[in-house]
Amino acid sequence: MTASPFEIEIPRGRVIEVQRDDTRVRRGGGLLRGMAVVWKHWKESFKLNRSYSQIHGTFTIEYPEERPRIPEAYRNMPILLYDDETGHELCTSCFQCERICPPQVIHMTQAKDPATGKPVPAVAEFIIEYDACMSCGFCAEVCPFDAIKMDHEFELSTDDHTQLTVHKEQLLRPISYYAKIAPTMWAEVRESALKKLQGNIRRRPDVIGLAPQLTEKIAARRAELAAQAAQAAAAAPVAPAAAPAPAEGRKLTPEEKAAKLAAIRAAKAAQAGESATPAEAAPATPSPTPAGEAAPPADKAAKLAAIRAANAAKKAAAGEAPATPPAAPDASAAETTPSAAPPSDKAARLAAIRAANAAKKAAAGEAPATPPATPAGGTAADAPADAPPAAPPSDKAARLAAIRAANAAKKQQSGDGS
Amino acid sequence: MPEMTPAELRARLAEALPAALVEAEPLAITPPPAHGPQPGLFNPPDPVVRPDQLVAAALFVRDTLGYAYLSDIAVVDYLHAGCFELVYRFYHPSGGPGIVLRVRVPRDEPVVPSLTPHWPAANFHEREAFDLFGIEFAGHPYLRRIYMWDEFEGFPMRKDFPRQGDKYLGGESEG
Amino acid sequence: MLQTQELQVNIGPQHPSTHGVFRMLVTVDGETVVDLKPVFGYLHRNHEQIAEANSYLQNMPYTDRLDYFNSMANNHAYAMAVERLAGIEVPERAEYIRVLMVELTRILNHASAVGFMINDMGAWQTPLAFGMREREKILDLFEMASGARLMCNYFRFGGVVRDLPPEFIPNLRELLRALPAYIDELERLLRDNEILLQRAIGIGILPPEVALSYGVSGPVLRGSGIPYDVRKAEPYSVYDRFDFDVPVGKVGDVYDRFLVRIEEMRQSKRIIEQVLEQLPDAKGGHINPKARQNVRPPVGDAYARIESPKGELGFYLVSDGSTRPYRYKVRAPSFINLTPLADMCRGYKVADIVVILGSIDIVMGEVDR
Amino acid sequence: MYDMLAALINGALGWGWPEWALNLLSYILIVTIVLVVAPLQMLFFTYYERRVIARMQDRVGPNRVGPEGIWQPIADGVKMFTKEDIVPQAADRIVHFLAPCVVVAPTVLMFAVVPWGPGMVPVDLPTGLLFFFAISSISAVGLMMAGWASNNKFSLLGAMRAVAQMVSYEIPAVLSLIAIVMIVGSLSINEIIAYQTGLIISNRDLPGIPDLGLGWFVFTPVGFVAFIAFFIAALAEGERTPFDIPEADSEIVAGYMTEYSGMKFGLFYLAQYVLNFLLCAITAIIFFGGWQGPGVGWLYAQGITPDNPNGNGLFNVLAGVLGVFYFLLKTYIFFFVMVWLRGAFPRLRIDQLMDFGWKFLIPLTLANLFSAALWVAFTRWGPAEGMLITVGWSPVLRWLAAFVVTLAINLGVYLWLTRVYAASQAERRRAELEELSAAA
Repeated sequence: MTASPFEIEIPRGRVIEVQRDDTRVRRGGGLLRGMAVVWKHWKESFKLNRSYSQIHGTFTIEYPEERPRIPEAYRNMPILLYDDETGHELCTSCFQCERICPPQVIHMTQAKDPATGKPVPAVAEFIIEYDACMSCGFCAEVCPFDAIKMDHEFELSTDDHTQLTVHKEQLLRPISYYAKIAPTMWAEVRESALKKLQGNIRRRPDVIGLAPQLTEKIAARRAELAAQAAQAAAAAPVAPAAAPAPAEGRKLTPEEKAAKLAAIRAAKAAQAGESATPAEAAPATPSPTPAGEAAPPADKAAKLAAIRAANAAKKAAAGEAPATPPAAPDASAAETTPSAAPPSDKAARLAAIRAANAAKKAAAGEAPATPPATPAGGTAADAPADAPPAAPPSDKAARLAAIRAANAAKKQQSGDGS
Repeated sequence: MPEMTPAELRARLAEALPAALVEAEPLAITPPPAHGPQPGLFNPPDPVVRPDQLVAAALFVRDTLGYAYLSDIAVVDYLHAGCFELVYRFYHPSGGPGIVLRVRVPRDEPVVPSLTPHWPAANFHEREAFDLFGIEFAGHPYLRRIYMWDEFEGFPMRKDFPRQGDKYLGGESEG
Repeated sequence: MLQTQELQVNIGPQHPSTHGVFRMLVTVDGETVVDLKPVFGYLHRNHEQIAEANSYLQNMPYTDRLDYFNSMANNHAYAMAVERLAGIEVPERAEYIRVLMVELTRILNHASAVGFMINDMGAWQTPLAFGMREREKILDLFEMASGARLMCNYFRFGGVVRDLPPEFIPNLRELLRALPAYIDELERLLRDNEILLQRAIGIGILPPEVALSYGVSGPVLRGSGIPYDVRKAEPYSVYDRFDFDVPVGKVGDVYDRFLVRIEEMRQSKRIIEQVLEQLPDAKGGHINPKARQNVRPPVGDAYARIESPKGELGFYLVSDGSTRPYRYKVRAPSFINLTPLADMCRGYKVADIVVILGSIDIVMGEVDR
Repeated sequence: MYDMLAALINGALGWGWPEWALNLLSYILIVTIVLVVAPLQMLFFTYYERRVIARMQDRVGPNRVGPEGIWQPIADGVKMFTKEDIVPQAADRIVHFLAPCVVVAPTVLMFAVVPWGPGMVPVDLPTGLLFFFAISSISAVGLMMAGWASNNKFSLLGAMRAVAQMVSYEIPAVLSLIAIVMIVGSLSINEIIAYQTGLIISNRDLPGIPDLGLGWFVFTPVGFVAFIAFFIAALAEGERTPFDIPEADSEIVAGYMTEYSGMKFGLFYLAQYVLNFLLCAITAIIFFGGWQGPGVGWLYAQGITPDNPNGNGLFNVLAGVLGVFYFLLKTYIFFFVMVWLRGAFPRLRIDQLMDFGWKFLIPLTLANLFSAALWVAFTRWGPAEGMLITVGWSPVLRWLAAFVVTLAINLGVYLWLTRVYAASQAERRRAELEELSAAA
């Protein structure tokens, strides 16, 4: 055979020629050696072989009875997560996964707040075409809210093709399920996911954004809470444990105890219906369930709003850490976006302007059924606590509140200017 | 490990085959956007050879420079610039980075001399180019479609090929 | 003289041993092959057109489906091409993890390629079953790391999607203990097997200069005696830090290619051991944090090639500054390795065609794109 | 078998049966036994093969249908019955229908001469062996009919190859058996089995050997070479790997069976496995003493035998059971070897197969004939037949001389032949390359 026409020197290695030795006369030795190998395999195959270092022994897995071990990173089809404490879905329909999905199989529509028609950080309709999805895992990677994760369930065969266009109801899984199948991956993202969830929950009115299967349960729970609160209001102030969360019998963390207290007090205040004294309306509980009052009449909500505004301004002045924002109970009518983080200077100026024209409007005596829309809660940016124009309570009190809000904002602005 | 930069290659080609090289002006790949930043022009350093001198240049590369391994013929359809660019990539059997020859042919009559008689390797590359881009290779022994069935009309990879379905895919109603 | 009439025989597209939907129109004179015309296109889905409609990151899962035996190798080539285009550099540990994964696919690919070829010769799946067992172990490792056995989608621009899970390295060390035993056993079973020698020696001969002019690459080229390996000829990634040999055949027949593939499995094992020694610790980071995944490279073009188990796999990308590649071309080794098939089969028996095709080791996903 | 059955029937029912009724009844009994045993063996063999080959490949094999997959063959059978039986339109309907019958009938017919136990042979033909091989070549005609009737280019090509293979491997098979027949001196299978008594060395050669039923032919050099040659030829005859050219040919997918489906395909399948069983059985009979084994001869001597009419019947039954056990054990071991080969070897090309058959096996068996003749000359011939060298030698010395001479000859021929054969193969390959490069 002609010598290799190119003299090639290989860095860090040699060119080795495979020994063919095909000139040696073979007399059946190779055949017997091959049979010896197969015999050894036959003899050994009566033992099971599950280890990687063994090359003999039966390695088949009797599938239905004996399941292969699924590693944690395994990804099959995407699923949506909802928090089983609060029943809220993590997904805020930010459309990132729909944009990145290579075969474009994810289709979703953003939820609208029924009353105001404004988009809400929750998803109304979420469809994944499981038959075209190739489980590439991009949606799970790009989701900023860790709302969509890859499942480990692979027995998805069905004879009805329409089942493969999976709607939100079948996609939702509790966080506990995902924490069970992918513990370390969930542990990494747990804090940020839940924090973002809390942020989003506050922006979701009433039952929007609840996991559908939980909606009736939570609505029933709330009705029950309202009934209890109303019935117990006349009794001792400390209402029975109106545990905000549907999870009964859970040891209450201090934060929740305060929340329960506030809920009771707010219920009592609303129920008593006294004039809008700047009573200390404790900040609503962080949990989303409104403080027990049924749909309040317009003026009561307005009074509440005024109280809250004053308090928010006070809070802003105190520069309290944003960890537990004073989320006003999402009274169905007034939509307020209380300030969470200390307003940056720009936000403070905005607050001052708004307070001024709120006072103007209040002076004009116009009964704004719906206060001017505050900046849509869509972006998670925290709008400064604007003083919602009070309904026409005595205009003096409203002007008072507005002015106080304005100078509080200015003090705040000078405070953190340094 | 022989090493040859595009400039060096351009120089060797210039003095060996003066007529072969073409002074190629940089290409604007996509029409300039209405507003926003203007994307730069595409100006590859590799020598651009005139189509009819391609075979001579290729043989020069193989025999004198020793780059006998034709690895790839890529065709790029510059719709806006109105030309096809064929990128021939050669490697030296004893290693080292490869060298690139480029040929630009106008889009309306894309005829390039075929390398298959000298390099059987070019056979499938050129048939694929013909099938997907419609480039005629003069002198190719068996120039027919390689992927599509022979009666298929149109060249799928051209930029002006209708993406939303054509007469086979239920696009327009006729055909 | 006895006048014989030539017969047109169709082998494929549905055929037990054409490794996918591939048809060969063979004109046969009695027993010997007179002419052979390969027919492709049964699996053509215009992969390159899809790629031009996707963004750079969205193409990554599609490259898994090119050569569905070595999805990690395809990812590696594509990731390198985009990194070269957009100027993203890759941290040390990511480079080592990439080399580790590609070498594992090489072992997996050669184990099943040898199995399929012997299976075409008629050995009733026994060598294939042994090869598949090793392949299953490697696929389990891929599943631990990337999340999927076959469609790994594990590489990102600037590194890999996730670092190696804690149980990966121990399992890999255990597998490395089984590999030499498997390779030696495969050699004992097949190397001197008289029947295999008769079916393989002197069949499908490809002389070196013909191989070079046909532009074949990988084990087919090295089987013909030319020691050209992209990992040695143009070292990319961190291959210049490992020493391994390049096995080369003498005659260039089916037997040589078979022996070259078995030897390459040993070399890959050597590389993996060296990777495990030099693997930087997790602090080095498995991905370049600054690399944004929705890449918008500047105008220009880039070509990156790797030594995939089937040969030289190259990606040519032209960017027009947008997030979508303007032109995306794949230089598929299986597609080009089929060029000399007609010459290799001419004059041999019909039963040899399938063996020669098995020795070239093609995958239709890559051939038809 | 006939006389035993006749005595049994007479004894059981006690009336004076007329001769013809006895005859008819016993033969009906024999035929039903054979017709039940053949398919049963086939069903067991398909299951046995799939389990063994699975074990060789580190898997488990069918274990779902019934405990450990025992009913799997039944399931296959039912599938074969229920599958639609398609007959190609252009096929010659009658021949297409008859072909499976012509293939299956002779295969089952071969059971007639196979002795299962001492005295238990359906028909004790004096020329049993000749009958066995004559009948087996009829099925080749059936293959040809199947190939031709399917009117399909591939099945015709496949049929021709299958017939060529079976015919060309009949010769080494028969030649290797002639060597044994020369030593035994008779074509009757019972006679061959009876010859193989004694321990390692048959007591027919050396009278002094205690009769333990282990004097098999395979321990003699002549017998050993004949066994290897016959087993390889049997592989080709039964289309087993490495000679399963027609069954899984690369370009003729299923050879002559291409156009068959449903129960006709099932019949070909049945014929193939029954033929394999019979070939393993005949190998066991001729080279490993069939039902011979320690204890069978002694038990049979006590029972009712032609030369000891008033023996106790129970011993007959015992001897029969032990004989059948030994016989089936040996046959299953041989089928295990067949499956073992199937798991370990690739397939030979059709021309290599022919080459191997004609240029290696036949010369080997011819040389074996020569050494068989020498064996007989040394052990049995006296001065009358012209053997003057061994005059006055004791039988042990004569046996030893025979053993040494035949061993030398066989070993020498084997080594020489492999070298010549390898040289001829290399020469052939070189010529092919030359003609190839000339053509290119």
